[in-house]
Amino acid sequence: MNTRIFSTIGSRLLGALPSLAAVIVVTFVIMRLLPGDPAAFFAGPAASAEAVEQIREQLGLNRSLPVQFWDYLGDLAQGDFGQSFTTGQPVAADLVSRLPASLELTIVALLIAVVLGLPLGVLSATRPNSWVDQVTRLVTTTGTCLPTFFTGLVLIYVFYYLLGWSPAPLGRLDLMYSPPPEVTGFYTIDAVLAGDWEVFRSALAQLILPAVTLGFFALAPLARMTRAGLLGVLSSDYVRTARACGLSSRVVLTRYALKNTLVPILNTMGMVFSYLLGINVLVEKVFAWPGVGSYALEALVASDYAPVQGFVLAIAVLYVLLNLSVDIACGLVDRRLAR
Amino acid sequence: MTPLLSLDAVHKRFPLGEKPGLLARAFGANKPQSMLHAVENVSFDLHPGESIGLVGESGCGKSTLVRLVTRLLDTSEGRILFNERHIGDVPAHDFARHAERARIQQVFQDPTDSLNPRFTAFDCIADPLRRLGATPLPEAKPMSAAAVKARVEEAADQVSLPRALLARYPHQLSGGQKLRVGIARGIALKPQLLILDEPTSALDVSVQAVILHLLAELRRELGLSYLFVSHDLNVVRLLCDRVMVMYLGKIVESGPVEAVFAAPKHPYTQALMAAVSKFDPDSGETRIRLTDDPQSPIDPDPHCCRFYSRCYKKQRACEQAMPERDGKSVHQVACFFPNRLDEAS
Amino acid sequence: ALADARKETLLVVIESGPNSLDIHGVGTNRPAYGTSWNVYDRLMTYGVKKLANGTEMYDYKTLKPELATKWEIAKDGKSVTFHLRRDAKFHDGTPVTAADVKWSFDRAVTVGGFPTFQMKAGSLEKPEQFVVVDPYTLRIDFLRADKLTLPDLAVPVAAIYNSTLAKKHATPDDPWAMAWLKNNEAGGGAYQVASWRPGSEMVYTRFEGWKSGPKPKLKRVVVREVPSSASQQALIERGDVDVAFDLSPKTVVDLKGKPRVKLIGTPIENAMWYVGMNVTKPPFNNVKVRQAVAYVLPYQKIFDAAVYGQGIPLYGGAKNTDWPRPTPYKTDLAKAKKLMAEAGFEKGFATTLSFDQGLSFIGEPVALLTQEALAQIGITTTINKIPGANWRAALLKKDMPLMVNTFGGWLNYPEYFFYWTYHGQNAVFNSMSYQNPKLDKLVDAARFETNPAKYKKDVEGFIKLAYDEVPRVPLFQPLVSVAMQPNVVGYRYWFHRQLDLRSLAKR
Amino acid sequence: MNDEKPLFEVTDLSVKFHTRLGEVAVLDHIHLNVGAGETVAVVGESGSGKSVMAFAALGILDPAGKVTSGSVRFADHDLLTLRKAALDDLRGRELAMIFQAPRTALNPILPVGRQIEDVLARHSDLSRSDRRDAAVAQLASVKITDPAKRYHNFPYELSGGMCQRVMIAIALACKPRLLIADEPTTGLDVTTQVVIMDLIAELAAANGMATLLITHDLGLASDYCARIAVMHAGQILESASARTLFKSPRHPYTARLFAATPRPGATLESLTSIPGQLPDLRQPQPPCRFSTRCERVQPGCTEPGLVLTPMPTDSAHLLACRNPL
Amino acid sequence: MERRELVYLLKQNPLTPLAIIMFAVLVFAALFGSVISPHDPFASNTADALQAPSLTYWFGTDQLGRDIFSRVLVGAQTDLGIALAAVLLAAAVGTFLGATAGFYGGRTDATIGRFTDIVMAFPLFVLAMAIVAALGNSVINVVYASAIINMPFYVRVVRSEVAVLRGAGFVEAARLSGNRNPRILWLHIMPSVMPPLVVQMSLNMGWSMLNAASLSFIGLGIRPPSPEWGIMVADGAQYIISGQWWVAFFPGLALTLAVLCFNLLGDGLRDIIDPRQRK
Ligand SMILES: Nc1ncnc2c1ncn2[C@@H]1O[C@H](COP(=O)(O)OP(=O)(O)OP(=O)(O)O)[C@@H](O)[C@H]1O
Ligand SMILES: Nc1ncnc2c1ncn2[C@@H]1O[C@H](COP(=O)(O)OP(=O)(O)OP(=O)(O)O)[C@@H](O)[C@H]1O
Ligand SMILES: [Mg+2]
Ligand SMILES: [Mg+2]
Repeated sequence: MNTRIFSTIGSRLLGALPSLAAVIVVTFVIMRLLPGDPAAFFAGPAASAEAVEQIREQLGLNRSLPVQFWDYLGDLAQGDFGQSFTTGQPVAADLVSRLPASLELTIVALLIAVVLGLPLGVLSATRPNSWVDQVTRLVTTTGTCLPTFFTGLVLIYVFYYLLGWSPAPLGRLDLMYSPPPEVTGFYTIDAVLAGDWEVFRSALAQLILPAVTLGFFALAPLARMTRAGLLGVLSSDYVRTARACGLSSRVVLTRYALKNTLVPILNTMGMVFSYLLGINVLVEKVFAWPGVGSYALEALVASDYAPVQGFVLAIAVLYVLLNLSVDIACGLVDRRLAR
Repeated sequence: MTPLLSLDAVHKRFPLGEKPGLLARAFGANKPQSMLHAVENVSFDLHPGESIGLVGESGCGKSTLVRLVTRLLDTSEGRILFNERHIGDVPAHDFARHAERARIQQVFQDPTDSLNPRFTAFDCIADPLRRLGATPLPEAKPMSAAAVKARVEEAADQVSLPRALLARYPHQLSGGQKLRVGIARGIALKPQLLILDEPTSALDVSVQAVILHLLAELRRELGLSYLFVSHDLNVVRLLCDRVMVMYLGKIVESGPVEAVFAAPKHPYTQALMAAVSKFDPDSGETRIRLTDDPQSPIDPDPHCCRFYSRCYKKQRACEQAMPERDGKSVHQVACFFPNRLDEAS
Repeated sequence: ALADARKETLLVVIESGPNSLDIHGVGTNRPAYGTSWNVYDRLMTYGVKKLANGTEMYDYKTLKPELATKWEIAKDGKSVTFHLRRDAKFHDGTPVTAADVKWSFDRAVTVGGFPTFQMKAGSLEKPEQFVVVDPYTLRIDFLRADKLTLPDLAVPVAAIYNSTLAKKHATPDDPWAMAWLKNNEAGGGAYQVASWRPGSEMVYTRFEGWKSGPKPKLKRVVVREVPSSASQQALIERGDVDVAFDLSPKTVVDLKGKPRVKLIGTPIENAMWYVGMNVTKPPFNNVKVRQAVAYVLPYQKIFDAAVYGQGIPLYGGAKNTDWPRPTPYKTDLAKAKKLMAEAGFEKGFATTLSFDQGLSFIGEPVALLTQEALAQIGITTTINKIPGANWRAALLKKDMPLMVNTFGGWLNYPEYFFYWTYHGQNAVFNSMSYQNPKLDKLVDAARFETNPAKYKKDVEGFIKLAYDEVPRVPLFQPLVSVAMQPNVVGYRYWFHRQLDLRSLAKR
Repeated sequence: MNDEKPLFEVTDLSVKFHTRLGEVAVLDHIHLNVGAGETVAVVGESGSGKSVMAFAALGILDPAGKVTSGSVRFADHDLLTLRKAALDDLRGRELAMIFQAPRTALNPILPVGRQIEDVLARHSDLSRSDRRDAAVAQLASVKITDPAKRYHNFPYELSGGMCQRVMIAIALACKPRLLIADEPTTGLDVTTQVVIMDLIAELAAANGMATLLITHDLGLASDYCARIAVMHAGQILESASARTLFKSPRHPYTARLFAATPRPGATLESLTSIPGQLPDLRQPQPPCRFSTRCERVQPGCTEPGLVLTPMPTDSAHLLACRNPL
Repeated sequence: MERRELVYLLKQNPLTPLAIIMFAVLVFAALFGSVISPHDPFASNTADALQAPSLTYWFGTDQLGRDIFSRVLVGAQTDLGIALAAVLLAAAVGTFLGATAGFYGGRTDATIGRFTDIVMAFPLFVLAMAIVAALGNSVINVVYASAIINMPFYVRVVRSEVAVLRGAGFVEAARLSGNRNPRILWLHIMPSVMPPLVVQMSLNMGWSMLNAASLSFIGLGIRPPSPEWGIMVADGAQYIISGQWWVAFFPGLALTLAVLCFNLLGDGLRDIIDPRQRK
């Protein structure tokens, strides 16, 4: 059993390699298509054409694309993602320091969406076509239709500027606090580990608005999938069997219905999570969140190859792991899928 | 008389699971691929005007055999002769344009599933005419629209489908009507061989009766040959001249309907017969019941009788050699102990 | 404790932060100048003057001691000798010596790129020019008489590095410890870098051993990056931060009249927003077309809508002889149409109007209004918004026919500005590729001219030429604006447009 | 049997469904009863409302369906008015049901043994380990080989016949007094069908259980049931002992149904069909829903007030026809 | 589908008629926006800059004094146009790939599956950003970017539908009728795939609009001065805190409503096409 799981995981990871390789190639090519000239950027505002050429040579940008690609692969193999021009740091270090920020935000957003979305979906599914259902549907659907950048701005305006309930949209911590000692990189968790409740409160307060912005966006897919899945399951033969056997409504709903809806819900969660990681860019921009999304955006605008390449690769790897864990979780729920 | 259709030692094996990938092969996973033996060593002749019934339990390979005959599937081994032409070696995807395509037609099991929901009844029946209507292929011009229309209406009349229904979509038709559309499509090209894969199993008895009459009549009028697949022995008896009993890919018994029904020889046939209701509340209990599960069709032991695990007369010999049908008599059975009915438990 | 800490801590928000701690590094960005300014010392610094509105600003006419207590120009006028402060120490406690100064200057003129270029502007080009006389005395030999030499030693690039420390991290491949100094400081300035998280935050603490000036008041300064100007505004308005630096004009307008916010806007010297026309791209090679453009631009609309009046207009006739100086042009559609007709372009033509996306807060409205106005004389334009790095590349390529852009020179001399923007050497900033030998001669002459009257004549000469031929149409002079809580004092405007933390205090 | 009250009694049951196309009167005043220990079959064509009747009785109708008249009595309980908790107490313990498609009627992600245990947990106070033993024993009782191992199997790991055995094991886990078997063998092979039917009959006999067998297979009904009710388009048209019904059907529909069924010994010529199709229930229906297909229809057939009444000659033979054979 | 069935469905789900009305308004605005807009959406009027909503300027004015109502109205064309073009392109290519993969299976399927996997392995929005950044800011490039990131979804939807239908009885019947593969795929199977495809397209319209607007928001959208809702929100973002909420609010609202319209429409279509989804 265990060896089978390991070999499954192993073969899945092996199977993802070609995709990752393609991601590396495609990103590399797209980045070289960018019209910007990193050498010009690097050379500074007043550089002469010769100076730019000189820099180009220093950076190895005058070599042919295949050679550059080969060099890049060589660096990658050594765990070197290159240097960011914009932050001036090694990309790997930047990613390590920024990825937890994005992940923390995304995970909290997903939690919010799950905590709200699943009950709403259940509510809808158990009262199909009632007004409760319609209102839920309208609200959750509206959630996906709100551009996150717009929601974020409106939330800041209302909750920070007008009401003053939430702290300034200034990233992960109030300016007065310094980050807790790094263990996981998640400030909330690290603060708890360090027993620093003030920092925890501040980190949490900072998280709420951006996470709600993202979470509201993720609400609809989850609520919808729960509703649709549950509706399907509730009208299934085995739920009817369970009812006919006199099992209590609670047991029927949880053990028979919800658990069977879990697989599509888990899949949706995986999809939503990866999608949120992608659109983090917008929320991070609005909330000055020092995550990988805004990092990649800035780098992209600056034609800064290395960070974008590193970011895309990191996310792609993350996706592979995410999909794998979703599949494993689904396999645990429904053994048919584990075969 | 030369047979219309003749199968000679036909096999069909499906590879199971994914082919081992390049990586797996590179790492030395050279376990041979599992094979599902769906049809094994099947030979029979079907004469013009004859109707053969094929019975057997679910998954025994009836549909696979049918699809081999209709050339929707390629055989793994063996020859299929139709009108003395070897059609078994034409790849399935090329058979659509084969000269014999129009001669072998089929009526499908599920009348709903086998009609395109986006086509009207007329289009469903007209489709084969438009594709294969003109003979001989490929030089001939396709049938004119008027000719198609005439033929469709004729076919509809032949299956007693009111012409008014031709404009309807399948979901606007009842089950029996859908089946008539399916039959009309099957006979539109005036085939020589019509294959019926459980045509009435999705219908109620009341509709089934009409269809059975219709089929019998069509056969008489058009001189068709039938290969009739069914799991209902009573129906086979009504419609067929000969019957073949299939078990896990093998024909275990074949013979004239009366002979087989009167004295089934293979233990499986016997169980099958015993399962048929006598429609008599007072009839006595002389029943043979199958115990245990069937063997797996995946990589079966080539030296063991396929029925071994469920057989009430099994002997050592059955485990050591595969019984085959003897080729001489009209009533053939693939069993080492066909006559020891007395040992029934 | 929190409240106490708050009193001695300054919270600053800026749009984006430094990407390096080393101003000599390749690709170092503007905010890094500010870091260098506060973390490193220079030999000299500029004086300070009070403006009419009571705010302070550096005085480019006077130089004051910083690490050097005094300096003297040799009799022959061919060198200058600096005497270093004897008690000065770097942050790690190492005393500052002339060797450190030489190492630093050698580094600046050798590593290439921006520092070398900047040193060159003051005719500081070769390591041999920097001579260690004794541990506390350094001589700089002049290559030529250049009045920019001394001022150039007070700009951020001339920072003094702790060479002992730096050399420890040097490698044969990297003799100047570029890699290490990028992420580590080796300075002796008033502030130390306590922590730096690139892209989000920099924390400075006061260097208690600083001797080069009056002890700074603030113990700790936190500089947070907040890209959204709206957030910046909200933060300062709600009192959550002490200083918001380099605000957008719109934010300034909105903060105006808010009781709890103090605003200071200082015109950026030697800088202007302009519409540039590439004279190598017909029909902009035709001076009449350029003049037509100059006459059709809706100056006042632009000034009102793009910067909300936050700046100094550079159109409609000069009122004094300062630099930058307004042009004689004002919006006059009839004249513009006439000029177009004279140039033979009654029907107009089509072209592309580019601007830097990074500066789109101002650039975009300017471009839109320009587009609208040009349409009146038949010039149809497609707007091309070019992202940051591509903008650099596009400027280098010099193939944009029409652009909205801004430029400012560090050293506040008109000939310095013209050298970079109009001179036939065709530097990047001469984005119009303008070439006129007559103008070149005047600029070159002014640069090394010592006679004030002659100098003045040269300056007037090239300004007139440039304004008559209008390859670039000046629009306005921008401001650098800072908003702070009323209790924050000591803000000083510097040519490098970064915050000088040393003078700031909280009351 | 005639004197005492039957164990299970459906009286005047009508069910309507709310559909996209309007109301559908699926059941029309159904009467049916099953005595203790008795085996009764309901036969009828597809869509005649057999399953709906069973679902209505057990309170597991689709939300779109509404009972519009009648009552369902089981022992001393009126199932239609019983509180949900009380009904849940009965279902699975006293009243059990087996469904048509065994594979889909089992929870796909729960080991089959656990599904039996769930029912035991609901209706008995056995301890955890006892429940487990009971579940294994239950699997053994439906003749599943190696029950302890099968306990852990998921439905997808079992064949259709085995799934049906598990269904039976679940239904009979608490030794109910009434078993409703809704087409328990459709979709199974004929050889498996008889094995399953034998098993049900055997267990019913052993437990003294009443059985209501719902099927469209007349042969099956005749082989296993003492009494048969014939249903057509939501109406019970005739009900009698199997023997009576086969020998002398009185309702034209019953007779037609027999004639249309291929039987051993029948010939193609003797096989006749029923004219017309099942009526479209969305349209208003005449009192006798067969009247539109019936060749013996007479003017009186369209008058209201048609009820299932005992034949004068045989009180166990009920008929709803104005012009019987 | 019968009429009363349709009426019943629309009554059951009151959001669908709402969506249909919104859709009509949207299409009307896109077609006639420039004709009916009360002001010239491009004309600046700095004297009236940043005016609050009033009778003259229903949605107020922006920094350059342009009428936001007119711009929102005309913006419908841009946003709708981009989304429609992107969706059509993605659907066309995605359908072709998905149908081929689903029908032929085997190596073709594996190859196409791998291709979509690769696209999906990217953070999609960032991929769109990169594409626009690489190809340049222009309407057509935004369309390409949107189409590329949408394509995998069509491939998947169509692939799975086709893979199911490939085994349907009517496909075998078509084969027996002498149809060869391409004909079976495109004439027999594809008509049945259209309904889910249309649903997907409707849902994707909304998504594409969001995408285009988001790209504009981060400055990688289409060029000014074309009125586009995302850019208008981005431009308006800086005014929210200073109290000029209308600059961002109305375009944002228009965007939200338009996306909502397509989502509800997609849902409604799904109800109508596939009654099993809702009971
Ligand atoms: N394409 C295929 N690939 C792999 N296995 C197949 C394929 N088609 C059929 N089989 C297997 O071949 C066996 C015979 O299937 P077939 O459909 O011929 O049975 P059948 O007798 O028609 O059954 P039924 O009565 O259920 O229609 C089954 O075990 C089936 O799973
Ligand atoms: N949920 C429902 N909504 C609408 N109509 C329904 C519903 N369930 C059943 N019906 C209708 O009720 C009628 C009787 O259905 P039922 O399932 O009881 O038939 P049956 O006799 O069990 O048929 P079968 O032999 O096919 O199982 C059918 O016409 C069916 O369409
Ligand atoms: Mg079959
Ligand atoms: Mg039923």
